[in-house]
Amino acid sequence: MNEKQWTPRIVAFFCNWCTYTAADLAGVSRLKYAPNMRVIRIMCSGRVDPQFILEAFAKGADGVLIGGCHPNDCHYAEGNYKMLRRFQLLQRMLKDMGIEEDRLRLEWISAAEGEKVKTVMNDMVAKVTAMGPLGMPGRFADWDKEMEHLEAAVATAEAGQPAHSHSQQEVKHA
Amino acid sequence: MPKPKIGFYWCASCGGCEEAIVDLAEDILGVLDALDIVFWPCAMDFKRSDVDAIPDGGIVATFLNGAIRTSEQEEMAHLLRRKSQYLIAYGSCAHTGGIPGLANQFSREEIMKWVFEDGPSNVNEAKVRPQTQWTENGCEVHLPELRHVVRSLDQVVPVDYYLPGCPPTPKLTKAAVGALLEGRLPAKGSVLAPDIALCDECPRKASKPVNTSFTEFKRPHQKILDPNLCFLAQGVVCMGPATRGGCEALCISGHMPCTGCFGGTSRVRDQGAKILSSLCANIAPKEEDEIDQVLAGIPDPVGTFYRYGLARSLLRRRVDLPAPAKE
Amino acid sequence: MDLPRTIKYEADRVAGFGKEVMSVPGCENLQSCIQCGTCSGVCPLSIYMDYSPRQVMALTRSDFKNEVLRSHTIWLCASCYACTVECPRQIRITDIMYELKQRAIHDGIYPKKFPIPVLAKEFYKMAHKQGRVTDNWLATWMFLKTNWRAALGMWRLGLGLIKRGRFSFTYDSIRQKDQLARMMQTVDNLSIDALTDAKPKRKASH
Amino acid sequence: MDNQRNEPRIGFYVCHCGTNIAGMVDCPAVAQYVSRLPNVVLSRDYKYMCSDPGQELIQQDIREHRLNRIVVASCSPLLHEKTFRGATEKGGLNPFFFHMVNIREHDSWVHTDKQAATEKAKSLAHAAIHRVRFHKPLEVKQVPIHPAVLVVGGGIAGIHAAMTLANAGKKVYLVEREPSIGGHMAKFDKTFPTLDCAACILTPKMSEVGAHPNITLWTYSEAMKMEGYVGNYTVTIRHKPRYIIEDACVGCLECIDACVYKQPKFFDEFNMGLGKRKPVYIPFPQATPQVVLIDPETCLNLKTGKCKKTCVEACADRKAIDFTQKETFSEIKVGAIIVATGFKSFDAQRIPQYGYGTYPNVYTALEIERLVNASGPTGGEVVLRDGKKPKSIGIIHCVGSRDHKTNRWCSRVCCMYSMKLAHLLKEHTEAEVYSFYIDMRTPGKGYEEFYGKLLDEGVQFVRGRVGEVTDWAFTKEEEGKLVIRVEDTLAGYVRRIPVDMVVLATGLEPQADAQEVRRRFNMSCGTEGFFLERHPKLAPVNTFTDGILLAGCCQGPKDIPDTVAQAGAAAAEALVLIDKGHIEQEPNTAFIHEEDCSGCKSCIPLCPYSAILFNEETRKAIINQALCKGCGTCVASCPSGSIEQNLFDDEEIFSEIEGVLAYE
Amino acid sequence: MKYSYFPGCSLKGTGRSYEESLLPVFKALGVEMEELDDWNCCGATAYMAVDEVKACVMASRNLALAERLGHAELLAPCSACYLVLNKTKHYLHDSASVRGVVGQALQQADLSYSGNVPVRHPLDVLINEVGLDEVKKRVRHPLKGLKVAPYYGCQIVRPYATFDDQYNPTTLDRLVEALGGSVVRFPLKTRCCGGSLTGTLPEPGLLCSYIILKEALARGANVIATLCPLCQFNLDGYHDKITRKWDPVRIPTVYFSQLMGLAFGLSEKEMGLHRHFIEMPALAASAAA
Repeated sequence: MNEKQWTPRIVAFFCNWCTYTAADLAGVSRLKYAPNMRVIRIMCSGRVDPQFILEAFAKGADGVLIGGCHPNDCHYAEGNYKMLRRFQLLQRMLKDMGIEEDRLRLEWISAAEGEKVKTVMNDMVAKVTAMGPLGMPGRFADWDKEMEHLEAAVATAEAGQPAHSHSQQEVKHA
Repeated sequence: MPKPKIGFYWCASCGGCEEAIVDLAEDILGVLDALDIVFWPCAMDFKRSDVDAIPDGGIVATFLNGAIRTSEQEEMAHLLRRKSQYLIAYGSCAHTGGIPGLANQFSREEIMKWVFEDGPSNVNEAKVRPQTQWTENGCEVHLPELRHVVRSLDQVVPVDYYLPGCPPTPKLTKAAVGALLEGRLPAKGSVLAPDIALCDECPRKASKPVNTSFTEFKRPHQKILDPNLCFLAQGVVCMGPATRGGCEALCISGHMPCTGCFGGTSRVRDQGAKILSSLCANIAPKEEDEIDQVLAGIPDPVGTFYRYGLARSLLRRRVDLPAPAKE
Repeated sequence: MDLPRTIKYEADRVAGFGKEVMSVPGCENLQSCIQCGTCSGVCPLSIYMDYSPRQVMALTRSDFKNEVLRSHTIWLCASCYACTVECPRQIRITDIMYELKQRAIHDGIYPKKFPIPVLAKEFYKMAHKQGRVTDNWLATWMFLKTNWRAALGMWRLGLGLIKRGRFSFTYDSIRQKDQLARMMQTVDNLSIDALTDAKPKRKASH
Repeated sequence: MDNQRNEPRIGFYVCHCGTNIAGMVDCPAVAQYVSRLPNVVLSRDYKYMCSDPGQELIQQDIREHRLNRIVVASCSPLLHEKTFRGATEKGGLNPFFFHMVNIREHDSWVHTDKQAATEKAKSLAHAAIHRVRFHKPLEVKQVPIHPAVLVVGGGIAGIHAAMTLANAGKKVYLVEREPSIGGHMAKFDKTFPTLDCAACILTPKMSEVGAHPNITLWTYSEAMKMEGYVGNYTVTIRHKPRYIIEDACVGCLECIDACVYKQPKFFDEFNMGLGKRKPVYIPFPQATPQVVLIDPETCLNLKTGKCKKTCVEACADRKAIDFTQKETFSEIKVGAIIVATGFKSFDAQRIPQYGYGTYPNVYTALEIERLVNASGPTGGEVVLRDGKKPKSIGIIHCVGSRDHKTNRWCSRVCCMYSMKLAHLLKEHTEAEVYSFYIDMRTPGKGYEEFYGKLLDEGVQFVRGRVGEVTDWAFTKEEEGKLVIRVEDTLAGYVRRIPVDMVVLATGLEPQADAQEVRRRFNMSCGTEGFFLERHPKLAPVNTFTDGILLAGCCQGPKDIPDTVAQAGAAAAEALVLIDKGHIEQEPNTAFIHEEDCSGCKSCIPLCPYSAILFNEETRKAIINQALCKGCGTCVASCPSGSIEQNLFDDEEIFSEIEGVLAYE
Repeated sequence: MKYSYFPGCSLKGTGRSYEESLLPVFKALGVEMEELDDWNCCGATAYMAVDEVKACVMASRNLALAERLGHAELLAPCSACYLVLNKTKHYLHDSASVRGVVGQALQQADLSYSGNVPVRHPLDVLINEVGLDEVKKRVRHPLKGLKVAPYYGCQIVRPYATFDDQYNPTTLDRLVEALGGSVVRFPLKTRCCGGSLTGTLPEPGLLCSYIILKEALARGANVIATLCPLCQFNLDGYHDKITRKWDPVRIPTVYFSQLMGLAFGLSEKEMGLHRHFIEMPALAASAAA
């Protein structure tokens, strides 16, 4: 994508039974909303592993949205509560790590609430747009620039030597 | 046939890992029988020039402990990488950043300011800070530069094996050396410890109820704890379920909950996220306020869940800290 | 005998008028009007209107700007909000009437001697200048501007008011007239851009 | 098939869906983009992937290009995932090597910027390409089905569904919460457009249900709790006490005559309060079962314990009356459930400007149904509450329909039933009848013809939604009348029309407890509160929970022909399920690698189906595959990452995350 | 209880008997009302027809003055003022750009408005804060035998009905009953009186008033109670014209506050009743009884 104008990338995890269906309904109803959301379908919001959220941020998401069934309406009884509890601590932890609260959002959207999908998507895109890019891959790269000098020196020293080519998988996150 | 050469080196660490090697006790003699230690600055009088003199790949294995925090450590990591056939990240700091990695919650400036100016034990009215370079009596003196970001060893150079732990136990160290000598090494990149969580070998395993259903979390000093009951059953955060075993549950036996120094299993990308997920899912209440009340018992989730693993976690560092160039 | 033609040609429409009105906040719902006539059915004044409120909605939506702005309907609206409250499509009809009134005054399309827009303008002027409105004087000015004979017809009421101490002989006004003037000046000075999502067009016109 | 275990060879297809997708997404550009991604062997765009040639294309490509992974970017997987899995299987691959990308409902239909929409389609496709590499071959599980069916609700929908199933030889439980089956239809006088007598067509069906050997009919009962899963539901039924032993009552009604209350004096629910009943009563003459019941709220004996119990005397040896009855519960096992709980008539008091509840001569349509009914409280004579015959009547359409302040939807039957009532009222009273409508909706067989007939009969149709009904008079002739103020939008005048009687054509809305019932049967409700069908066109009687089917107005307003048709369809769907003998379960279950599990037990309490057990011997957790429903909560919560989930494994989701964030 | 008080232009002009009765009655009930210093025209109906944004600015100046005065809530007895102030609050809440313009204009006057001053009608406060029990306690001369047609007019219940039902409001009914009067069922209680039309286009305006007066008489009322200065003026000031056009419809229209004052034992003069065109002959007798 050319860097003409930054728009946020938001990863959404929608449960199969309520929110994903609601997003389908929004489509069938031809509601229009911002194109920044990328929905990943899971069976239940209880499946959302906090690792997914961190991974999404680390891989370049500017926001993460989780959509589940309303309390007491979970297709699997209580998966949404499990997510709610994780969400509450995770949001606090992310704040301690310098990630604004609004970048992680949990919404209960029932299969009937196509309109709410639209509202939430638009609202979240507006909020994240206002916050600007999180740009983790870029930050990782910036942090690691302090090693460039030495790496260059090592590369020169090793020129022609096959022993170890120091391509550093871990370092190059981007 | 000359004995295979091995080296030991320390970077940003407390020295505990060096102790751990000494803790091999008389077994170290066996090591010395089989191996030739060519570099161990902590214990013997080796100089860098000694290492420079060794041909590339001339050392069979280097056990490097400590996180990478300074330019010197970074340089040594590169040097030892080049000189060694196997580079082994020894201990939590080299493995996942360890305790020094917690500094990734602060910028270098904040750390400098605290350490040299604001810390309560400081007397430094002139606010002098260490310089990387100055001239004294006509001599130019250099000090390594403190990097902005704390890194695990594999974030700087490729690592062949990891020995986890703060510090690794003698048993694991011995086993690793043994494997090395006998050429029974697993796939590169492996962690040389069991790939199963600590609960498996925990002496209190049987006392864990099926349903913990947390209604509160307490820190160990806030409660008189039953020495035979699973910590989680007592509402105390124990990283055991999310932490690789192999430590023989030493802390548990010492009546302290696991703090996670062995890191997560190979199936986990972020140990902290995983334990958070497991603990939170098992909280009893359903109302947001009540959930928050329970969670208030974990006042510092980063410090609790990433005590040893922050540098190597998915987020690595507090993200709103400035990049080195901008600081 | 001259028979007026009632056919409408496309040229009679002012393209974009309906869209413009419907883009004003509060007027958007007009798009979803189903022409059920509830507004006319509840309007206490619809019996005097040349176009019923429902027709005004239809005309507006179809860009018949001149017909709408010339209609008596918008000026007969007494702002009782019955239509707004009853509309099954939640169209804020009263607010649309206000919007149309403003456009009529702005474009100068209304019956010149029709007293209601004159009252509105006089009211506006007086409130603007004095900060307050003295109703009996307002009425007096209005009658003089539109139909001085009607003013004569009102003498009895005026006299009654005077007798009962309800007639103010002086203009009431606020102390800080300059402050109010400054505020209004600020509004006038603000660029049109500042109002895009609210009042897309005009600055004040008088 | 070694083909499947080798390096992934991915085939990618992007569907135009006519212009549905191609109108907003540059499909060739997406195909072009994907063709450059790793492991992609073939990337195509095609007009209609779900068509036969589209599916054929996939099969052919699998064979010709040795593809072992298939990705289709088209509509929602909830719509066509099964279709494409089928095509993949026919091509010789395990169907679970397929993955679907939703670029219609989630993309082309909801965006307006073609470039952004295309961008989004690319990244979603990218994610699928990443993910499908990790797919594994999976087996579909088969579970046996319990062959009985529960039908909830005994209106015309429930009756028809139950009869259809019972006639097919299936065991049916029909549960109705009122004392008799029959529902709303039993209250109607005639049905439109044929003007058939409602009782004449319904009553025989009701008795058939009552007598059918395959049907267990439980009236005055409610399905309270449902557990289990498709094919194996366990339902708890609550039976309210009627204070009558059903088997002993012969329906002679002698107890009613014998009641200490000589005259009926209590609100008669069946007649909308226009008639009266005694504490011991039968709801209406044709009630099924023909069993009386006693209302504890009004029965002297049940209220005070002091009564001569003349009813017991009258019942004599039959001994059917039992004042000690308590509510009881039964538990049944069924394979499928048909929910046919019907609708509620809109409460006209919610529109106060029409004066229902204020002016006695304002009636609801349902009241008029009883009033014109020969077996109704007045014996079919249409009189006002003061006994006078109305000379003019106004029927107001869309009361509680097409109104954003109450119910937004069109109730679909009001135009027709209003015309039916107009006809009947005119027939009974010869009054002038006005009908006030917004739009006349007569889309049905013989319906428009019926409208024509009413026009010929001289009913005054006024196009306009009534503003208000009031009793203040402006002219002499308005005095003492109800005045309807309306704009006659066709004539272009506001009119005031004085009438003697006003009839409000109230709309249809969800039952008051629809939300509760929805939870009970694990269904969803649409925005308006009716139960949500799985797909409005392709699965109109299915819900999102397999084995739970819908019939009648609980799914949305419909007339009797449509209700019966839908009930038949629901019965057919139930038959399809049951007759197959087993169901196939999505293999998205979770499982634990024994060697990885540390036995920390964190996962065990999280499973809503108690599918995770702790093996005391190995001291590790195991998941019972038969019980697992695949929510994945345990997977997300396993602190050592030792639980995997088929179709939604960590690696698959991680790669999807990476894919959606990949910039071109 | 202390409130800010926004009288509006009418209560200082043709509607001054409203203020004359309202102030002493509320004082008797222990409700203090502090008039906004240098308040301006609310920006009402006619003004809105010319420029809605400026109308908002006018109204906002008053809201800002109220916020500065510091009492929690603002009382607006005139229905038009009540509506416009509330409408402005809605606009400010809904539209960021209107908020922006108003904010800049207020800045010119060193004023600011945060949106936190509720605008309430005295009747609302009377029923929901003071309570009818308090009112009843102060009744010295119950309005026995007085048949009152409660007339709310339009703008108090529409479109921002907050304290009463918009179709069938009952607060005024309950107040009249608390004062000892009897209420006639009045289906026109929220119908428009003709508003400002009466002064400009007499025919439609007068017809509106006529219908209300006629129906009140038909329902057996001997007085109409109202709560809006414009309604009072329309229903009181045009009897001669209405009589000339249709039939005689002589019935007095008074403010609820005046009825309260009379019931509390204050004199007709104190209540400003002498300012009305149609006097209440029956009232004195019934009140004395």
